[in-house]
Amino acid sequence: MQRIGVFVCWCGSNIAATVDVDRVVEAVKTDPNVVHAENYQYMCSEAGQKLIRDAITEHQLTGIVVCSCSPRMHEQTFRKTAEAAGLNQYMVEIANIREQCSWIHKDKDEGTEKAIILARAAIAKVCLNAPLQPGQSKVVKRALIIGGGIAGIQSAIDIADAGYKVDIVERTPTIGGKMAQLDKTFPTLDCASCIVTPKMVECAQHPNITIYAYSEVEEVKGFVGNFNVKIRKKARYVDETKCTGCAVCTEKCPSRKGRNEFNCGLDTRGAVYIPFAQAIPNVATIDATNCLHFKTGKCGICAKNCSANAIDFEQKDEIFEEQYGAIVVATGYQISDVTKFDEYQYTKHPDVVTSLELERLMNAAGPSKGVLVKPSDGKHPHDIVFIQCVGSRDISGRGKCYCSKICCMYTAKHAMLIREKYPDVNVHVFYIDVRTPGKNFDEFYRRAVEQYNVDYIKGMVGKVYENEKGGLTVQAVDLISNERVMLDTDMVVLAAAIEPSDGVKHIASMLTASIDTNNFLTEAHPKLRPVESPTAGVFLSGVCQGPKDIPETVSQAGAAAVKVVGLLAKDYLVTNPCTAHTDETMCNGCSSCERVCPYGAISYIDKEVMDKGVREVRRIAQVNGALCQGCGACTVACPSGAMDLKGFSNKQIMAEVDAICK
Amino acid sequence: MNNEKALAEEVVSFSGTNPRNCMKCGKCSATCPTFEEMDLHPHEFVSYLASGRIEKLLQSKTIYKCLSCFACVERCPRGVEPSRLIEAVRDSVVGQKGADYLSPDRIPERLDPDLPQQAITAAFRKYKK
Amino acid sequence: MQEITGLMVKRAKELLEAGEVQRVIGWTTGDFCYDVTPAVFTKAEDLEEGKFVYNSFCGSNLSKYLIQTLRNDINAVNTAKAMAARKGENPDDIPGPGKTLVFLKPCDTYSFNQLLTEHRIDKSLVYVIGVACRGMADIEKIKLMGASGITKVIDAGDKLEVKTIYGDKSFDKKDVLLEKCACCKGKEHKYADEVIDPEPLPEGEGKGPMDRMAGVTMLEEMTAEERYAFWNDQLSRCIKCYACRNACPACTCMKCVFDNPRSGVDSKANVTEFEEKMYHIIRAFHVAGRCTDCGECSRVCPQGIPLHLLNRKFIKDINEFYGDYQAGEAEGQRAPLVNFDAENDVEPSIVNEKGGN
Amino acid sequence: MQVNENSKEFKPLIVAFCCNWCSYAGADLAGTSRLSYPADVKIIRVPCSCRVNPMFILKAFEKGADGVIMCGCHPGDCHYTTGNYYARRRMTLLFSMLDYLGVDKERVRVEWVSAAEGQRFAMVMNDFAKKITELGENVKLGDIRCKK
Amino acid sequence: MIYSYFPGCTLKAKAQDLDTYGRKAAEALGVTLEEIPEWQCCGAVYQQATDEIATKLSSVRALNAAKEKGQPLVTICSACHHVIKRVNEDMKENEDMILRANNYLKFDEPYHGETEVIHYLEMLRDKIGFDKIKEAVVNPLKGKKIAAYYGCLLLRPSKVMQFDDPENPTIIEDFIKAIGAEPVVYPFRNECCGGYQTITDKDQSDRFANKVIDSAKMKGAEMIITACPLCLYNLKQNTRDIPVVYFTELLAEALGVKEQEG
Repeated sequence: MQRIGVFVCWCGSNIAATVDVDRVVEAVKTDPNVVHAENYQYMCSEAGQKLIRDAITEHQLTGIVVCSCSPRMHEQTFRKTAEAAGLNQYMVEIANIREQCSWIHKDKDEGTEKAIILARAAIAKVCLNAPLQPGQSKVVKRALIIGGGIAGIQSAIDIADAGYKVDIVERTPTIGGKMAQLDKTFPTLDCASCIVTPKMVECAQHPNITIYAYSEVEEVKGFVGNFNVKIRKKARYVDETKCTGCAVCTEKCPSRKGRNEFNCGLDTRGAVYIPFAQAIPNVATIDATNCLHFKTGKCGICAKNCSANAIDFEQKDEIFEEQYGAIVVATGYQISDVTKFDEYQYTKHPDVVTSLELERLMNAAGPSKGVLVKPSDGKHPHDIVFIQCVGSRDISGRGKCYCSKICCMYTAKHAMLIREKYPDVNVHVFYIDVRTPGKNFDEFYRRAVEQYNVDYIKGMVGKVYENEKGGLTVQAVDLISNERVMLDTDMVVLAAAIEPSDGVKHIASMLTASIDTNNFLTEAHPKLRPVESPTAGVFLSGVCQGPKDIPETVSQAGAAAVKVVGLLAKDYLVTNPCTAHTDETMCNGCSSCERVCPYGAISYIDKEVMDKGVREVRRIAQVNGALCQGCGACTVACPSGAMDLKGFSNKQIMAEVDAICK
Repeated sequence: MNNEKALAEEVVSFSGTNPRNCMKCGKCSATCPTFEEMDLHPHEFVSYLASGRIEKLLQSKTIYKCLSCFACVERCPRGVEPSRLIEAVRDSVVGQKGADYLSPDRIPERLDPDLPQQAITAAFRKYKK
Repeated sequence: MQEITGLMVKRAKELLEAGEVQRVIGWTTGDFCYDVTPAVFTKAEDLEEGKFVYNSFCGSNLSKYLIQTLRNDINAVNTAKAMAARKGENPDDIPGPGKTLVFLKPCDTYSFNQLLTEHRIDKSLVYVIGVACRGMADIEKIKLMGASGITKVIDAGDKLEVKTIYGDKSFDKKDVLLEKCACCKGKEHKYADEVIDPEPLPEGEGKGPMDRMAGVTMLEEMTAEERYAFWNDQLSRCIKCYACRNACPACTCMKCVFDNPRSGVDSKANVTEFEEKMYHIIRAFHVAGRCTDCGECSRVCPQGIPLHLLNRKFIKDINEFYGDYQAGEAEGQRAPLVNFDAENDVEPSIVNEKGGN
Repeated sequence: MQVNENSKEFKPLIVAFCCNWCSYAGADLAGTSRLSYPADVKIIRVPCSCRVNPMFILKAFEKGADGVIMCGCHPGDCHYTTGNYYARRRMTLLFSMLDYLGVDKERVRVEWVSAAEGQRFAMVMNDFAKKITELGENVKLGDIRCKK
Repeated sequence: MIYSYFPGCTLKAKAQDLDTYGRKAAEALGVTLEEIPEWQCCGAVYQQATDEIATKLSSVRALNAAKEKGQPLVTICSACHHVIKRVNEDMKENEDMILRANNYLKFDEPYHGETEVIHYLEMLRDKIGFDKIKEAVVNPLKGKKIAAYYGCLLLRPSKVMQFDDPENPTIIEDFIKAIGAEPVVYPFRNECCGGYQTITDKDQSDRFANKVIDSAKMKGAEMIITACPLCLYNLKQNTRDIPVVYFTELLAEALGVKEQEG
């Protein structure tokens, strides 16, 4: 006979507004096995938890049901509460009466009735719960960082400094990411390269950090503390160990048609190239699609000119495996596709550029050596128009529903830098809202307006078109004066929305980490666990989780690193005791369960079994608790029902079905 | 609820679109080819109707100036479709007043031998119920 | 038939006398000549004709019978060893169970393979003699066709000569075949240490005359209401005697869920209409992908419920959805329900799309 | 396009088995986003769609459920890599068998709902509840004698 | 290939060229256009109000006629295409409209938007293929710089029309290339010509038309082609030095069937 306590949470008015919590308590109070029931405003608060602890002691409860928010939110909290009161933590069940009841129903009667049924299902289940003891699994003391931008770099350095091995896997030929492409950073206007390249060097030189650039994660298996990852090192056709980064080959290469990704395609590069002078690793890469050798079988000029003998046309992709205890996703962002907004003529006119392209145009290491010129004719512009929110805050289907967060600030930065360097250039910014929360951010934006006379006009631009003079005309409305604005300009800069990198979906699915509708990785809790993925052992760093600027990215990277270090510092992890187990008297040894187990957790032994007074040797399935993840595939494959799952047993689930269908 | 608000809500409801999705970026007006011909502009139509005001819109000559070119519909980042709202206001005016904007006896003087039929049909459809 | 029976007895005697096998599993008759049941013979003299039979009523599948026989033998040896140890004797002096000879018809060998795959039989303890079969007769059909008071049935090639107390009758064998024989999968043994077949058929011949899916297709073409009525009518006759389960070579669980009070589905008698269905759905589902279509379930059902129509539905679906699959075709196959094809598997909604009525 | 007058009063009983990682999270997201669906839907959390034994579904019907829906991660996205592939086969065969027995095949359904698809979850549940309401009370599968 | 064909009132009167050449060219390309019997006006303007149904019924009739024949419905006039396509979309999705229209029209079998509505240009692109047209051309219009004028109705709203990228369409340019000429891309090709104001405010529509023409000329166009009778009229009214013609006329010319007896 169980002694069950039921605790109904109001969650302030979140639950109590739609569910009559008193009625729930009254209804379940007299149910069989229930010896105590009460409600409270916030069960998850310390006071609420104390209520539970006290009740456990006072009523000698053998199990508790908390009717509250989703178990994905607070199951852990209440398990700890139970543990503190001396109750096995697995004698706790949650009835989800918030997300799956009060928040989706309006009618109070209906909500209350459903809450009672959900509570009863949880009671039925908890009556069949058994105390479980978690096991242990070893932690591999090595972390994997996917993505070598500033987020990945910072996480790597912080983890490495704490004394753990870290591998960075970066898919482009160099680490550095978007930050290496930037000219200056807001709001301090310090040079981006000057702060990111030393960090890149630090990564390269750190004894605990290994950089796998031009590499991609191929496959992820395993679980927290013990991930088994396959990494593909793509063929560079250059021997990294020999290349000195002298760049002679890049100058001699006769093919000049490669799109220079680092300069956003504003100029071209050779088929053999080093993305930029400070690249890490500072080695050349051959882009086979443009290389004459790969196209025609001839050429080979790079090889002839390489004094280090590093060119290797025969190189092949290489796949290797490594074990990790934790994985940090730092895959960053990319500029969203602005070609869908061709009312701004991006695909038609070279002088319509994105902000990142402008960044390269203004960068001293960029295609124009830092001199601001029009891409069409290389001439000095006199008027520049910035258009904000291109593709952001857009629910029409063409863009992204979210605010990209960084555009207001970088546009103010661009406007200010241009006005400072070229006072003759008129700068106009068309905005919907100027959003500048952040330390010294609004002051920065105001400086652009007040000190640098940047012309901020409220109103989205309707259309940009080429005019008779070969320049561009911007058609808009000044919403403050309610007048038509027709501005002739030389350049138009689009503040394009940012979006998670291509490929992140694939990575998320390999990691079984969840992503939202915009492909941003989901955090385990939006407020309390913002740098963790709901998948144990996977952490989030930088824009892959949501738009953020450099300081925020660096903070999050550090936070993710701390979480990783916290994990790696443990020698063993407590494993989920909700694993499969077999009833020896019923097992037929038929191997069905073994075939469906994705973890290879089931093996067979010949064992002497006492059944109905007969002693006989049988082939019996055995579950390795450390490997079993508790999916339950085996339980259904088993025809005799010998295989069952702790915490989600056949009887428990059927009891829930019964309670719901009563 | 006062009459104006009730009428505004009615007009919004048969327009088939929701002006409250508007984030006030003004792109509808920015993109409108007839902006200069209008006394009240597309973004004002959206804004007025979103706040339950319609009197001024009923008097506006904008309802006869809108070309139904759907540029605002296409480019609105919020899917508001301002042209639907303008048309809905026009429908309610044309319906109420017995449509005096275009009268058939004024047609012949404007008739050009090459004018396609659709222009005449369309004009009547739009301005005279 | 007489000829082959003689060959079988001769070979069994040889093996028994040579000590190659310790026992023989075959068939014997009961009170009536058509009342044939599996039997174990341990002495050569017991194999005298009359006791050991192989006639047109040997439909039962001995592979299932084999499991329990093997278990009993092993347990007996273990018990003897334990006794010896208790008496202070050397348990290793107790001889092992030795081999068991089993006669398997071609269709029985599918079940045998399936049991090997599922580790239910230790191959090293069995000697399999495959015996030729030209189809087994259904006594119920013979009785339905007017024969009562049967005293003797004589195999005569394609005919069955039936002697009754009211006179003699003759039947075409093909008219009185068991359902499973009418749609026989073929005359080839899928597993055998040796085969006894005095008059082998040419390769590929001997398959049953009927399309085994005809019954399923006919039901599929009915409206849902008609199907519902059909099955209600059929399954309401079920007395839950479990004969179907007990005869089924795929139902070899140590403890069946229907006998297990902890499974949540056990019961002795059908209390509700739905329990009848539930039992049969679960029974068929548990053997889905493992059922070799040996037809034992229907053969043994005292109420004559066409249970094979449930199993064949699963077989047909599996073949259609996941490609042709024959359980027991070979040892070590991966059954369809413990397998998947990530790219090509159909979605469950196909059931709605298929446009059944 | 006739609306069944009786169906308005009929409140179906719907059991939804949701996998912990995708669909249950999707249900939570529907809740967080305040996307409503009928209270007739009651969710049972299972670790993975492959934990759903056909017996559970039959049991639910026996006890009087009018509809049973199983939700899991989209094929290819299973938290346990392959669970939903097995579930897919099991459910396909089970549903086909129910249809074969002449039972309303619309009473059972499988939907793949990811953790991000709160909206889809609500949509699916609304749609399913609507369908079950249209079908009315489950007579063929339910235990008639146990019904109140 | 046999398609149902909805010409519309203007093509039977002031825009006969659009129709005649379209038919000739189709024939030359092996396509049979079967005019829907007893078709009625498409409605001329698509009424956006959700409670509006009367003006949409004639389109539903045409759509149902094509459905009964089991053929896609081809249109040429931009206005007809716009109206019919949008009504068809309503008949797929708008429950209220589906119910009311079917209740009123009482077809043998209710209409649920089954008919595929395609514009003549889409037929060229998707059903025949521009490559095939290129092969069929006997009279390539070599070196001719032609500006495509799309106007509004074919492109917008793109979610419904699904005709081409509304801001950067290419279908007519591809068509121009297929008949051997050189397309001129200019900024105002998808801006409104002001057509609907022709009757009520001629000054305004003239101003708009001139913007389009100037923009095309700026980019070196020698000719403007369009699919819309109203656009054609409006542009023609405002230009003397640059020809404005229907695209079907050029197609017929390129296929060598322009002068053929219809």
